[in-house]
Amino acid sequence: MDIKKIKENIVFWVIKSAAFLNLLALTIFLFFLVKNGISAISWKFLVLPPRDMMTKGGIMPCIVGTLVLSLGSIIVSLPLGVGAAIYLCEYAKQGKMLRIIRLGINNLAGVPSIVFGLFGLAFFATYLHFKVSILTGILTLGLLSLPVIIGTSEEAIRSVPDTYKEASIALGATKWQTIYKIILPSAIPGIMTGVILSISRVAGETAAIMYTAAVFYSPHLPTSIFQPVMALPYHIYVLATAGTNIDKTRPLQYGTALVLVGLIFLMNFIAIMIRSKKQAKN
Amino acid sequence: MYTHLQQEILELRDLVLKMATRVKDALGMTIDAFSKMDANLAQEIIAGDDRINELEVRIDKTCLKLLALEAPVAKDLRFIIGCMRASIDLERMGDETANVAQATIVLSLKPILPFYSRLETMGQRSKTMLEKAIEAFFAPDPDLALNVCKMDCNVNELYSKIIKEIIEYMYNETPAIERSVYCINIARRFERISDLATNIAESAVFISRGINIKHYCQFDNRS
Amino acid sequence: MYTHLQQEILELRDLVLKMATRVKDALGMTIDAFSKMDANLAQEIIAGDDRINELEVRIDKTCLKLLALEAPVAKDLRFIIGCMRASIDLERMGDETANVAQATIVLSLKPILPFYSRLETMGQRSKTMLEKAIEAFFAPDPDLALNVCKMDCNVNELYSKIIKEIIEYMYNETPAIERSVYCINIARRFERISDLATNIAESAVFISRGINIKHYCQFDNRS
Amino acid sequence: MKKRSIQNSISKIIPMPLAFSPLWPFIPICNLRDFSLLLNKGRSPNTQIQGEGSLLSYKTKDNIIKYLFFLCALVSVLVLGLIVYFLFIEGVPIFKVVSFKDFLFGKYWYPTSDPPSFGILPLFLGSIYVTGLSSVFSIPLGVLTAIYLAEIANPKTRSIIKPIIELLAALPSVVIGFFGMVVVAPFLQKYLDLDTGLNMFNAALMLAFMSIPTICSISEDAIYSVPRELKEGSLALGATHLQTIIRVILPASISGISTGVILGMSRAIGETMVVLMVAGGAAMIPESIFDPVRPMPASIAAEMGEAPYHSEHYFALFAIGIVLFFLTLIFNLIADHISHKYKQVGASTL
Amino acid sequence: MEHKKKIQVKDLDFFYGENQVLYNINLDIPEKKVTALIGPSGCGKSTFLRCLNRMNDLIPGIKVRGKIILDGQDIYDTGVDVVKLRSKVGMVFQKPNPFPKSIFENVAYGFRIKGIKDKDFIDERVKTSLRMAGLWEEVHDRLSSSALGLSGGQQQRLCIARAVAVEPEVLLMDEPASALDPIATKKIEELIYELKKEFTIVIVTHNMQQAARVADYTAFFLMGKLIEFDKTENIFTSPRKKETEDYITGRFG
Amino acid sequence: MEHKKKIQVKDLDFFYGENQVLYNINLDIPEKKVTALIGPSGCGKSTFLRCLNRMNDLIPGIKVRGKIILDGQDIYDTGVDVVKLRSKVGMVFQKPNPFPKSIFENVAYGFRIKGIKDKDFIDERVKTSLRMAGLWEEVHDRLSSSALGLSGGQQQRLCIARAVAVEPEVLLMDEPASALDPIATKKIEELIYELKKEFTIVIVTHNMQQAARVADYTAFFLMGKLIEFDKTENIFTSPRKKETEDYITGRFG
Ligand SMILES: Nc1ncnc2c1ncn2[C@@H]1O[C@H](COP(=O)(O)OP(=O)(O)OP(=O)(O)O)[C@@H](O)[C@H]1O
Ligand SMILES: Nc1ncnc2c1ncn2[C@@H]1O[C@H](COP(=O)(O)OP(=O)(O)OP(=O)(O)O)[C@@H](O)[C@H]1O
Ligand SMILES: [Mg+2]
Ligand SMILES: [Mg+2]
Ligand SMILES: O=P([O-])([O-])[O-]
Repeated sequence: MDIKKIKENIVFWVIKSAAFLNLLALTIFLFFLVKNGISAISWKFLVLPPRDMMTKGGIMPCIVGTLVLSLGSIIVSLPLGVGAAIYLCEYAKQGKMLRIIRLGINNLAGVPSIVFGLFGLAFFATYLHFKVSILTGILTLGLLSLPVIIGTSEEAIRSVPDTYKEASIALGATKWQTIYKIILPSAIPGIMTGVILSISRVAGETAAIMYTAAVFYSPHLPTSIFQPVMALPYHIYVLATAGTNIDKTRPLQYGTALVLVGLIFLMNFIAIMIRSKKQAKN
Repeated sequence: MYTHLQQEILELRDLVLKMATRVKDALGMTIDAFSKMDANLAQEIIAGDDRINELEVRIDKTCLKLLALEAPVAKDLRFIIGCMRASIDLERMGDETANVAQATIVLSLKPILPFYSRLETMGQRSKTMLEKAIEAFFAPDPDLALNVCKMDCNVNELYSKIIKEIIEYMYNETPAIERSVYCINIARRFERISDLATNIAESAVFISRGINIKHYCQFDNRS
Repeated sequence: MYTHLQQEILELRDLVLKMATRVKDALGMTIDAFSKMDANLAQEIIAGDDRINELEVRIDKTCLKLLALEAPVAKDLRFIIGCMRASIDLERMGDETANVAQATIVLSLKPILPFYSRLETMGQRSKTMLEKAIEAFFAPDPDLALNVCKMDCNVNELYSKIIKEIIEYMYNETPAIERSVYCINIARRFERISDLATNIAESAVFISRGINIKHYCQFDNRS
Repeated sequence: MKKRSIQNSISKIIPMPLAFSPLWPFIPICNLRDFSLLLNKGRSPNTQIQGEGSLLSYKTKDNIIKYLFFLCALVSVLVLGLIVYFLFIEGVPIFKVVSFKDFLFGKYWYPTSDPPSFGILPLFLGSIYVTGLSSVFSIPLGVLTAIYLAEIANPKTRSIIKPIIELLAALPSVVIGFFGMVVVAPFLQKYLDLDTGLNMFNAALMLAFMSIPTICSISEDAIYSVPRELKEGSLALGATHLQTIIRVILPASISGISTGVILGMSRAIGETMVVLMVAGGAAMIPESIFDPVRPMPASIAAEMGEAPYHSEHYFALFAIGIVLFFLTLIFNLIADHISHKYKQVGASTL
Repeated sequence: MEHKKKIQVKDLDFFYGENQVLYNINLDIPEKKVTALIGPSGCGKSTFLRCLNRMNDLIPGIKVRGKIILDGQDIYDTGVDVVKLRSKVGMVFQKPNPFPKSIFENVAYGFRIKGIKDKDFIDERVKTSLRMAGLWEEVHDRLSSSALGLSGGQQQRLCIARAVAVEPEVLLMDEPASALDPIATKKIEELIYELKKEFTIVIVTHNMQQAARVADYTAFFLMGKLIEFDKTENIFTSPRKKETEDYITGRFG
Repeated sequence: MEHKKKIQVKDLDFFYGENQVLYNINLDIPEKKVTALIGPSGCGKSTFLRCLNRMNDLIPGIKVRGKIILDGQDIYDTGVDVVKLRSKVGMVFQKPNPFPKSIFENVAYGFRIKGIKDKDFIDERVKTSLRMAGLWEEVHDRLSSSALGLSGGQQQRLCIARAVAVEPEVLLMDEPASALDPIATKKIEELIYELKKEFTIVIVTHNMQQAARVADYTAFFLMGKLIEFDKTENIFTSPRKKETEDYITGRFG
């Protein structure tokens, strides 16, 4: 009997230390990031463009670029994603077509972002002659985030109980009235969560924009969507690996990383709030 | 909460009350008819028995329906069963009044005999018992009901005395033999009516306390 | 599927069967005691009535329990209600046999009267009716039950005749008046027993067909 | 249908995102308010169930709407097809230069030397090794943490840690790569006495750090969604908590856990920035876990900038993309298969 | 049948794909009475109920043969407007399913989808419907709070109010109380008792005692066939068919 | 009480955090009889039941006062081995919850966790337990197929077999048939009727008729208090307390 108990204690101790290890890693990570990054961040850092071969100045164009790219990608992916989710949940009938679509979505979700980058480069930039530009970046990132949007929207729509649907239909509503008046309103918090999560994923995405939208350095903001932009993640990569004076720009690197991480954490935090509010309601 | 079962039980109660009132009235009229030797009234009573029978059938049906459809328990169940029993007893009482009325018609053709007034008293007693039993049933009042049970002994005593008296009378007045036999029958009817009233009182105890005092005439035999 | 409700209904049935058998036996013994003017046997019958009463109480209790706990419907419900009614009737029959036995004890002290054999025949008739009624009840056989109801008329006729005969006899044999009155009572008892047997037959019809033939004596009055 | 309200009502009828959508020209026909008014005009309600010829029956409209949504759903398949198509268009020409077998099993990747050599075996193995090594860290840690969160931690702890783990999943890989480069690499170099801290081991650590959240949160969902009834059923039979976890809860959630593991690995294998920044970038078959490697995504990312348009090098990089694509495809198919075959079990619902 | 027939079902066969689940059902549903459908699980009660307002149409691959005549018109005629039919034949489901909207909006939903805008009218009707469902007293001071905050029993009564609001003539209920506790169930039963003054009600129930308590007529289904249809009283005191007797006395299966 | 007391509950108070849900419960549970707990939703029936095998221990922040004496020993004594207690006091839940294993393994689970290896012994006991649960006939030819393939009623009987296999002395059942259809329910009820020959059974049920049918004794709870405890027969024919009467006749609430 006691042996059972001891065994149980040992195993639980191991499990707990595994969890602890995770937290420890995260703590170390954040510790270094914040410790080294916080000093670089200032008002000027946020609102000025880089200067002197990017060794001085701020990261304003990068922030703007990242925001433009991620918001733009959502405009592409949201209608398509929600539409697809509605089709999958409400209209699709069991069969070959559905299987194919599902397979498509699932595998699209697994395509590495670098492959999306290659695709964007070959299709949008080259084949459609969009060049390396915001438009190319938005479309590439939009497609990249499409599966996420479809997935979360589908989940949100599915979590609307079937009985709502039946009730609405039984009251004499048409199918579209039911979707529009009952299903979508209930699903919106879920969809919003998905949207924010996908923005945050897109904002940190580097490989997909390297050869499609991001530019090494541009002192000015782009004036049309056919121009390339700077972006935070790419900026970090550039400063850390390809800059002229890697060690000298280290504080800038930390600062940029911290801004990016802060931005992403903020969005995730909002998403989590929305979700927990929704859960509390149920 | 006020349920439709309660509603239906109230309706059942009304039915039983109606039947009880009819029987009570019939008994009153019977005693009247007997005391006044009123053959017409007696005829009326006999005719009225059908309506009592009809009520019995209705009550039976209602009870069966309630038992089948509502799965009553506790007070409701006891009340329904009590009603079933009471309706049987009341129906029987109706029959007995009709019997007395029948005898009255025969007797009304001849002069009255000396013990008629005693018989009437007995009728009155049984009527009182019936009234009290009905009161106890609908209250429901177990103590009153127990009183009714105890009154039965009085009536039984009275009955024995009357019978003895009538038999003695028969020895002396041979021509009145047939009428005397009728009178014995009437006495017997009244005695039965008080027995049946006792039954109703027993049902009243059953309804209010859930105990069966048949054959015991006291409360405490709960197992 | 065989449910425990069925089990308990079988047990109830056994109880009623036992009671019916007791009553039947008591009636047989009563007729015996009467024909042989056997006071001892009569005494035994009176003593045995308690056990019948006790069975009635048990049956009542069982029925109440089944109604309260099992919410029976259809056949089961009808059977339980039928048993409740039958037990009341059987108990009453038990009382009637005890009454006859009581009268027998009184009569056994004096010589027999000429119409005793007629009375015995009447007793036999009512016994046959009871037997058939019980058979119909447990089969349940509605046709047989209807037969029993019809037999009641015969017994009633016989009863009227015997009463007339006894009264005539009384006019002539004044000393036998008291005994004659007892005999009238006995005839009355047997008549009642056949009435009660009819009731049991009616319950049999109720159990098997779910219809109430009280006051009609035919099947088709279903609303 | 009157013209006036069309523009106005779009925004009322159509959810905001759809109103912005490129599809909006199709949408006015679904203006249902006008439609239902038409349908009911001049009729007392509920007297007849017979439909009458309205301008456009709601059935037609429902059909059109359905069609639109179907097109949305088809986009994913279409894009996947396009991806394959363009990868092949741009990647296949390399096989005019080098045979498929040499490409896949060639041990030397010198795309810029003369003559160039396009053997991706070092890159391929680099990917496999680094992913394998990272799994050694990430699977036990991820799954154990999931067990901790779902079963052992008290609800309050769980409600704090679970979101943190999810936040971790959102960390951009470039930042992780940056961390590996500037913090972990010097540390390793110093304490393990290596030539460079940028090596396979470091990359594996960082990849593990990246994929643990994926593994953990999917596994945790699976474990947590094992019905309470099953757990209580086991405890009520006199099982200890550990026995319950091992014998009931893990078997019941194994499919979710495996899905999480595979998706985590798939994420690691396709990950670019981390390996690009910390793996060291040497295109050789590694001999020890402290050797630098150059996994496939890193090669693509690093060299695409230098490869002239439609050069052999350019084609070769796309060909690596093809390999990478199919590699992850296989992983995804496996995950898909598992999660379908072993559906989550629950208490029976009737 | 002594009462006016609201719905006449004639020779109804029903198939899910190749699988026939209703066989030649003939049944007249009386007006302003409660008709209960009972029978063992899977005997086709729900399917039958859902034929009455064509909710089955949502399921692909079904086939219907025979006639269901509502007020003289076959609801399976071509040209019948299903949407209109459903607002004439309302439905209440097993689990309470109020929309995640306010109490008021739940009841008003039927008017919203009809495009009715008249606020006074809607206010009035919402109030009447809540009254009818015996919910007005409990909710009149929080009409604009979420319907999900109500208890299960209240939610179910809200669903009844919602169905009643559009003034259907027939109300179909598929085990409306099976997800509720006994006290809430009792309330629903009492409510059904009240509602039959206004509506023709058809109710599926697993609970035989419930059928006994609320229904005027009872139909017993077995394996897709209608075995017996009679007054509830007769079914429960003296059914004509042995199958019915066995089922209601628990000897079945 | 005429029967031997298996469990004596003395002055039991129970708290979820600050929230008291059981007040001073005193109750003697008779051996080898079925005791039913009835009462309106939220009155603490389940909580009480779960006190009897300390399943409540799993919930953080609970507080228990008073004694529960099983065979002479207070189960809340320090030093009582909860794991052992639970194998002595088995439990069956509301929803059938077979493990996602084979039918055989489900029943054998209790032995596996005890570390019993003897194959013949296990085979034998599994068979007996399935027999006891009235399931042997239906499943003996597919013992190794998944338990999830069984129907709801069969699953619940499997759960009973599983609980019975480890030879507990007391069986706790929390609404064991509320998720089942009437026929499966009937079977479970008949099974309980059989099982009381061997076990002391305590059953929570929402369905008063069920309590009436299966239980020998019935306890009526109201707002955390034990109102009345008596033979079922007495409770349902002539309860002593007005609250009980009101509740069982449906006048409550
Ligand atoms: N959507 C469906 N597709 C195919 N078959 C179905 C479908 N719905 C029900 N069935 C089958 O039709 C038959 C009747 O089902 P139905 O739901 O009408 O039964 P029920 O009497 O309502 O049962 P329950 O009491 O369990 O609700 C069952 O055999 C069922 O398996
Ligand atoms: N885990 C818990 N934490 C806090 N309070 C609880 C918990 N479980 C139950 N309660 C509260 O304790 C009270 C009694 O609950 P319990 O589940 O015992 O009632 P019940 O009689 O079984 O009701 P039901 O019939 O609905 O199952 C309720 O008021 C409930 O809200
Ligand atoms: Mg008569
Ligand atoms: Mg007497
Ligand atoms: O006819 P009796 O009531 O006296 O038997």
